[in-house]
Amino acid sequence: MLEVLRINLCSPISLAFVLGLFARIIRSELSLPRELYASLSIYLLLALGLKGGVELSHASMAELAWPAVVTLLLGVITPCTAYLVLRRIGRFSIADSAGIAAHYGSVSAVTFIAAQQFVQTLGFPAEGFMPTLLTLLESPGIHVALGIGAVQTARLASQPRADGSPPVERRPLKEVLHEVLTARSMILLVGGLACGFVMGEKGYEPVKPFFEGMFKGALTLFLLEMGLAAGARLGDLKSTGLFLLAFGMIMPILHGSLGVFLGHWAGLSIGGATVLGAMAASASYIAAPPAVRMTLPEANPTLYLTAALAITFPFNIVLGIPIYFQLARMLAGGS
Amino acid sequence: MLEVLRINLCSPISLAFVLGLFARIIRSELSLPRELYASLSIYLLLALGLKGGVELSHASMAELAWPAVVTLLLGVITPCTAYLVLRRIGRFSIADSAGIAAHYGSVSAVTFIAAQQFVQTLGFPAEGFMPTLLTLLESPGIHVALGIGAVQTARLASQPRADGSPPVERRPLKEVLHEVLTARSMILLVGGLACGFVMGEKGYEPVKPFFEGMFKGALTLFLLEMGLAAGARLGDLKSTGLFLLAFGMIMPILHGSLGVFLGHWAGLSIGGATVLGAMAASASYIAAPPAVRMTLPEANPTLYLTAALAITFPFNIVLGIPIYFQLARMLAGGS
Amino acid sequence: MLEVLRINLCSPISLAFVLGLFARIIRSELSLPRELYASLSIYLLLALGLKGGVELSHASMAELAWPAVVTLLLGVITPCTAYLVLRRIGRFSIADSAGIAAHYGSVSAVTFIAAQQFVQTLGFPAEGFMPTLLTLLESPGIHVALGIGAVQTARLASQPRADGSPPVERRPLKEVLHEVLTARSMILLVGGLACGFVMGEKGYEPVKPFFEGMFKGALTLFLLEMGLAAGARLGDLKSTGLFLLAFGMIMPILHGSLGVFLGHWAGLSIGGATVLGAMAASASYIAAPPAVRMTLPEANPTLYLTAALAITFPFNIVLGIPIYFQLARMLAGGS
Amino acid sequence: MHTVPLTLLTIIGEGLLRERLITEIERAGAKGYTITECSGSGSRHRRVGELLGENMKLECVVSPEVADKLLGILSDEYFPHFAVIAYLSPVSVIRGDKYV
Amino acid sequence: MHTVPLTLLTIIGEGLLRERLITEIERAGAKGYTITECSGSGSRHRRVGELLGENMKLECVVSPEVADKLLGILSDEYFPHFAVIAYLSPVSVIRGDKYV
Amino acid sequence: MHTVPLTLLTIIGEGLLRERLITEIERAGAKGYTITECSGSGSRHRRVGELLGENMKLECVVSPEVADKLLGILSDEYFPHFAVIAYLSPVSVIRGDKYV
Ligand SMILES: Nc1ncnc2c1ncn2[C@@H]1O[C@H](COP(=O)(O)O)[C@@H](O)[C@H]1O
Ligand SMILES: Nc1ncnc2c1ncn2[C@@H]1O[C@H](COP(=O)(O)O)[C@@H](O)[C@H]1O
Ligand SMILES: Nc1ncnc2c1ncn2[C@@H]1O[C@H](COP(=O)(O)O)[C@@H](O)[C@H]1O
Ligand code: NA
Ligand code: NA
Ligand code: NA
Repeated sequence: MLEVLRINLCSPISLAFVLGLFARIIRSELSLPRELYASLSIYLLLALGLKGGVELSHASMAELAWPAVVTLLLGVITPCTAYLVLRRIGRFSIADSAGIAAHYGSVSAVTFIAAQQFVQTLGFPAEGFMPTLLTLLESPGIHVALGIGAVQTARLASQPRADGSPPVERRPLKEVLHEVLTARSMILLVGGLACGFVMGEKGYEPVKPFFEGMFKGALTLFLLEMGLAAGARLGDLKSTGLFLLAFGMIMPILHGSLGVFLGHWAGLSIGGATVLGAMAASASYIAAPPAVRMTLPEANPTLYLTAALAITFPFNIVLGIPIYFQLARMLAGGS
Repeated sequence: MLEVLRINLCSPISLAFVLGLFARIIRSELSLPRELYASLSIYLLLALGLKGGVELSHASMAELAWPAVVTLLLGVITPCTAYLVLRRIGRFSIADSAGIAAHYGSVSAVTFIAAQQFVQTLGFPAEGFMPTLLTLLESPGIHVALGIGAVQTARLASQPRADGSPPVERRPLKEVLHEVLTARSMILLVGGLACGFVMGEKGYEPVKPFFEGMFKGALTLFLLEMGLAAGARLGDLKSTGLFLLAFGMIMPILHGSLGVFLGHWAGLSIGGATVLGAMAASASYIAAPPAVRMTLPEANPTLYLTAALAITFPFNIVLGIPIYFQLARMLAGGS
Repeated sequence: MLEVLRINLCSPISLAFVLGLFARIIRSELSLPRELYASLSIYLLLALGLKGGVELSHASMAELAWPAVVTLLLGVITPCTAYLVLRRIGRFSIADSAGIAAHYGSVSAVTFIAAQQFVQTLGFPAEGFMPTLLTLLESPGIHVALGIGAVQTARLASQPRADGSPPVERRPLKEVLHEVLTARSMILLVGGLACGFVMGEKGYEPVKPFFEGMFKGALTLFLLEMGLAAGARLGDLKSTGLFLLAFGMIMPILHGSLGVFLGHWAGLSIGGATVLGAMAASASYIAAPPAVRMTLPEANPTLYLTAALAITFPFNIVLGIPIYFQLARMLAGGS
Repeated sequence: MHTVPLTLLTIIGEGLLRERLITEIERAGAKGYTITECSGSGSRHRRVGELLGENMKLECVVSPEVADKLLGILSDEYFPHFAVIAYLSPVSVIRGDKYV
Repeated sequence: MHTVPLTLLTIIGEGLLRERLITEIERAGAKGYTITECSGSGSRHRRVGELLGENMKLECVVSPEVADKLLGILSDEYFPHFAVIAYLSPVSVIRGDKYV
Repeated sequence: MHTVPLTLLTIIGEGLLRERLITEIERAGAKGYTITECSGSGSRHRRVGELLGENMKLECVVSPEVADKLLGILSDEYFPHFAVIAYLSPVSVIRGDKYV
């Protein structure tokens, strides 16, 4: 375990994240241009999709079936457990509980990628169809949690305005669904999958140096920015309290273990189960925040952003992924 | 032919374009940062120029002479045919006819690159000096068309202002010429050609992984943006009418065939004739629009942008290039 | 020497710089997006640091000791010589002299990289720990010069405001020190060094295609932008006068020779001594300008920016580096 | 030149509200608008963070009535939950009918 | 502080007009200007599209006379063909001689 | 809507001054501010060049007293050495207590 941890800590990905954190802590003016951040994320998602699509063209539907089922299951369970823990134990408001739960029900693409790179480095590559599972897990959790929030507050009915004109309604879930399904990350991932599937190994060849050769380097640069963003939120940890800190580290372990178990049970390899665990454990900070902000404006953004970005994300990158890997290896009867 | 079409449709380039189109049609919020678009276009043009320059250093002037002559000829003929068709058959106003003709007289660098990649994939690489022809074809067509527009409207004389101060004159053609010749795309292409020529194979070596290895991947990303841009104009197709739709697909076939014939006659290989055809068939959407907007402000931008970007560009990428290739192969006595 | 010069002039780096200059001279609208510039500089500095760090993990502290000492020495000497020459011979004001001297006391990372690439191309690679020296030379010169300026003007005491509230004080040197030490370039370089050191050859492997394979190409693009920036300042040469023009070319030769001598004396290889010379000869245009602007607002930015960017930078790239190389070769007993 | 007095309504707030605010102002009768990206700080700091876009400034030239109506809507539905401010300033335009 | 009343002229329109509008305002007597990138929508949609840069906002502090002259020029030569709007607002500056 | 008259202070100048100007306005009593990137040209051209960021526009809605105090500070400490201009314009806000 220690050796695995050391390897993980000395990877360019972890180091770049730590460098970003460190730069914010010493209050350096370093920042990546917003457009570089956006460009890198477009590149990473598209590359992920393409590669996944090419590999998907080798996979049989039978292999994919059970993993897909357990993934969807995770998308329903994890927002509920998160909501219950936050509301009952943490005593957060309905809106805040639902808002945070939406983040933990969804998935962080960068955590996914980091897990994939991690198991590959150790010689346990995950199944080629994992990006397909990623797309399956992205949106259900958000909707389950927002649904809980909406039902609980039962404030969906909105009064007409003073001047008689109808109000711009509280965002109907349908609209939110459209938004999440057509979101940048979805289009790039699912679109990339489809394109990769159609072009196949042969068509992929000429663009491979760009989409595969550069991948890890680009990811390193991206993690630097993630470190900067997480570092900027460190200060908020004080105001968000100890409970959220604990929640942001214990919840991932629970969700991650569940993911590894279900993945193992569904027939995934050690690498695959690890990655599924990391997905379940991760909290979205790209897709979930705007959906929550628009649908549950009463939820406090500081809470969910700090939890997802400054606690759970680094926890998974540094400690979580090696833990899920050990678990997957134990289940598979390894050391 | 069908096989050629299939290969073309399953290339990363076409698929990325279709993905972009699709994203706009389902109203996804996906968009590439403007700066990424600009950066990619700078990269592609410079890479194109450098590579062309390196290869030009192997070419003899004799080989280049006739192709250059027919290219300039195309630059004079195509804006005239386009203008006549638009004005006489399409009954467009003088300004609109000249404006659109300027676009079809010039050339689309991305169509050029796509054609080059296409013939290379099929094993019929075009001549190394093709980028030189690209630079020759870029500007004459714009000036011929704007000249026609200026002469026809004969409004070049401008009245003094009410307060007696001289008006900021209608842009003199000279100024437009300076602008087109010093435009970003010109500098990068011609400058790249010159640099590549001077540095030669040896100097090019260390930067080859960047400028050549990444080329097709970067092009794929670029085509995604082109798809998004074209998709945003699809809605305008209704207002621009059926004539323009037909014009945007038939004109390229005519100009493209002419280009292939002249190219073949001038001694170009199958690949070279195909690429020259694609150049003649293509319509500019980078260099021409600002020149037309400033010199012929009465021309309606919706017309020329929709024709160039939403009709002719995808037509060439998907159908046109394979057609020109078949034609070139037939002329050369192939299947 | 002529051959060395020819090789240097025909390198992609020099040619891209000249292309940028040329584009500005013919008043082309070409410009790189500000974000591309920023992204490239982040990439280059981080890549430089990482590579240096990986190589540093092979170096012994003993090797590093003397070169580090002479580097720090250069950081103290060069701003003083520059100040004296400017104030005594050039008759510049105290603020202007100190401001310009701060630039010549610091170092230009791009000149450093260009020198490194140059000696490598010629088969005389510099020591792996050179980036460490770069970080050592970056800030002392700025502080020495600003210190001279502060002491000389002795205006550090500031009067209270009319309304009694304390004034926002003249920036204390401590604050400037923090700023320079936590500046983007410092964090990326030093942070990259540390990360590279920790990850070692093994961890570096997967990101090497990105950080090393793309390096020279990215540098070429960057030099294009530097050419554009320098070109934009050419017009200012008239107003800054002949003295500054001479200063911007003679000072580098003096500082460069000193750097080569000290480097040779400290045991550096031909390549290493050349690079150290280029560092001493170069003038900062990234770290120094904001520090000077905020601490010595009376100094005229046109003077120091034009000298550093439009005179010394191109001088070093085109002529200086080959000169320092010849000198280093002579000292080492070569031809 | 003959100018007409109108009102410039400036709304500054979280970039996320972009589409929603455009819908609001168009429904209220604005004939056009201009949007600029910006950043800033105010008395509340509830917003969706740095990875997700900063503030935007939405400006529209409208009649005083439309401006007043919009201020009401903003005050009722946006100020309580979102990071938004708004203010009016007097402007003079030519061809005032373009804006009302 | 002693302030001087002047006029702020704001011109919003297609980014392509940048150079031309700068020439216009300088010829009319403006001593400086500030340009911001923006996007927007109005009553006409004639412009050179998304690949080519969006709107820009040009602001200049000028004397009322210069502002009036510029409104006239814009109204005669730009409004007919280009996507442009312009408006004036009252501002107070210190050291007013910098602007006239 | 019931609105309160306040003052909008606009400061345009070298981007480098960002942090310093924010400190100034907060110390003078401004409760918020908005910053936009911009470019421009004026009567002096002393600035740190194109590689280092352009101008910024800092806007804050404040009471007339705070605006006046800030104009004084700008005039004494910034105008002599830096490329900066500033002007005031009248605005109306709702819930005026947010700004004072
Ligand atoms: N007094 C002010 N002057 C100018 N802009 C302000 C002011 N207060 C708030 N803002 C802007 O409005 C946004 C939202 O304000 P708030 O809701 O107070 O956080 C801030 O991020 C600023 O961009
Ligand atoms: N009422 C308005 N308020 C603010 N900006 C406007 C308004 N109308 C038009 N604009 C801006 O002016 C540009 C050109 O307007 P138009 O010529 O009407 O298309 C638009 O793209 C907007 O940025
Ligand atoms: N008359 C003006 N109108 C609008 N902006 C101005 C004006 N004069 C100067 N500026 C802006 O203020 C900055 C600094 O002005 P200056 O100190 O005169 O160079 C310029 O870069 C412009 O952005
Ligand atoms: Na999750
Ligand atoms: Na053409
Ligand atoms: Na130096």
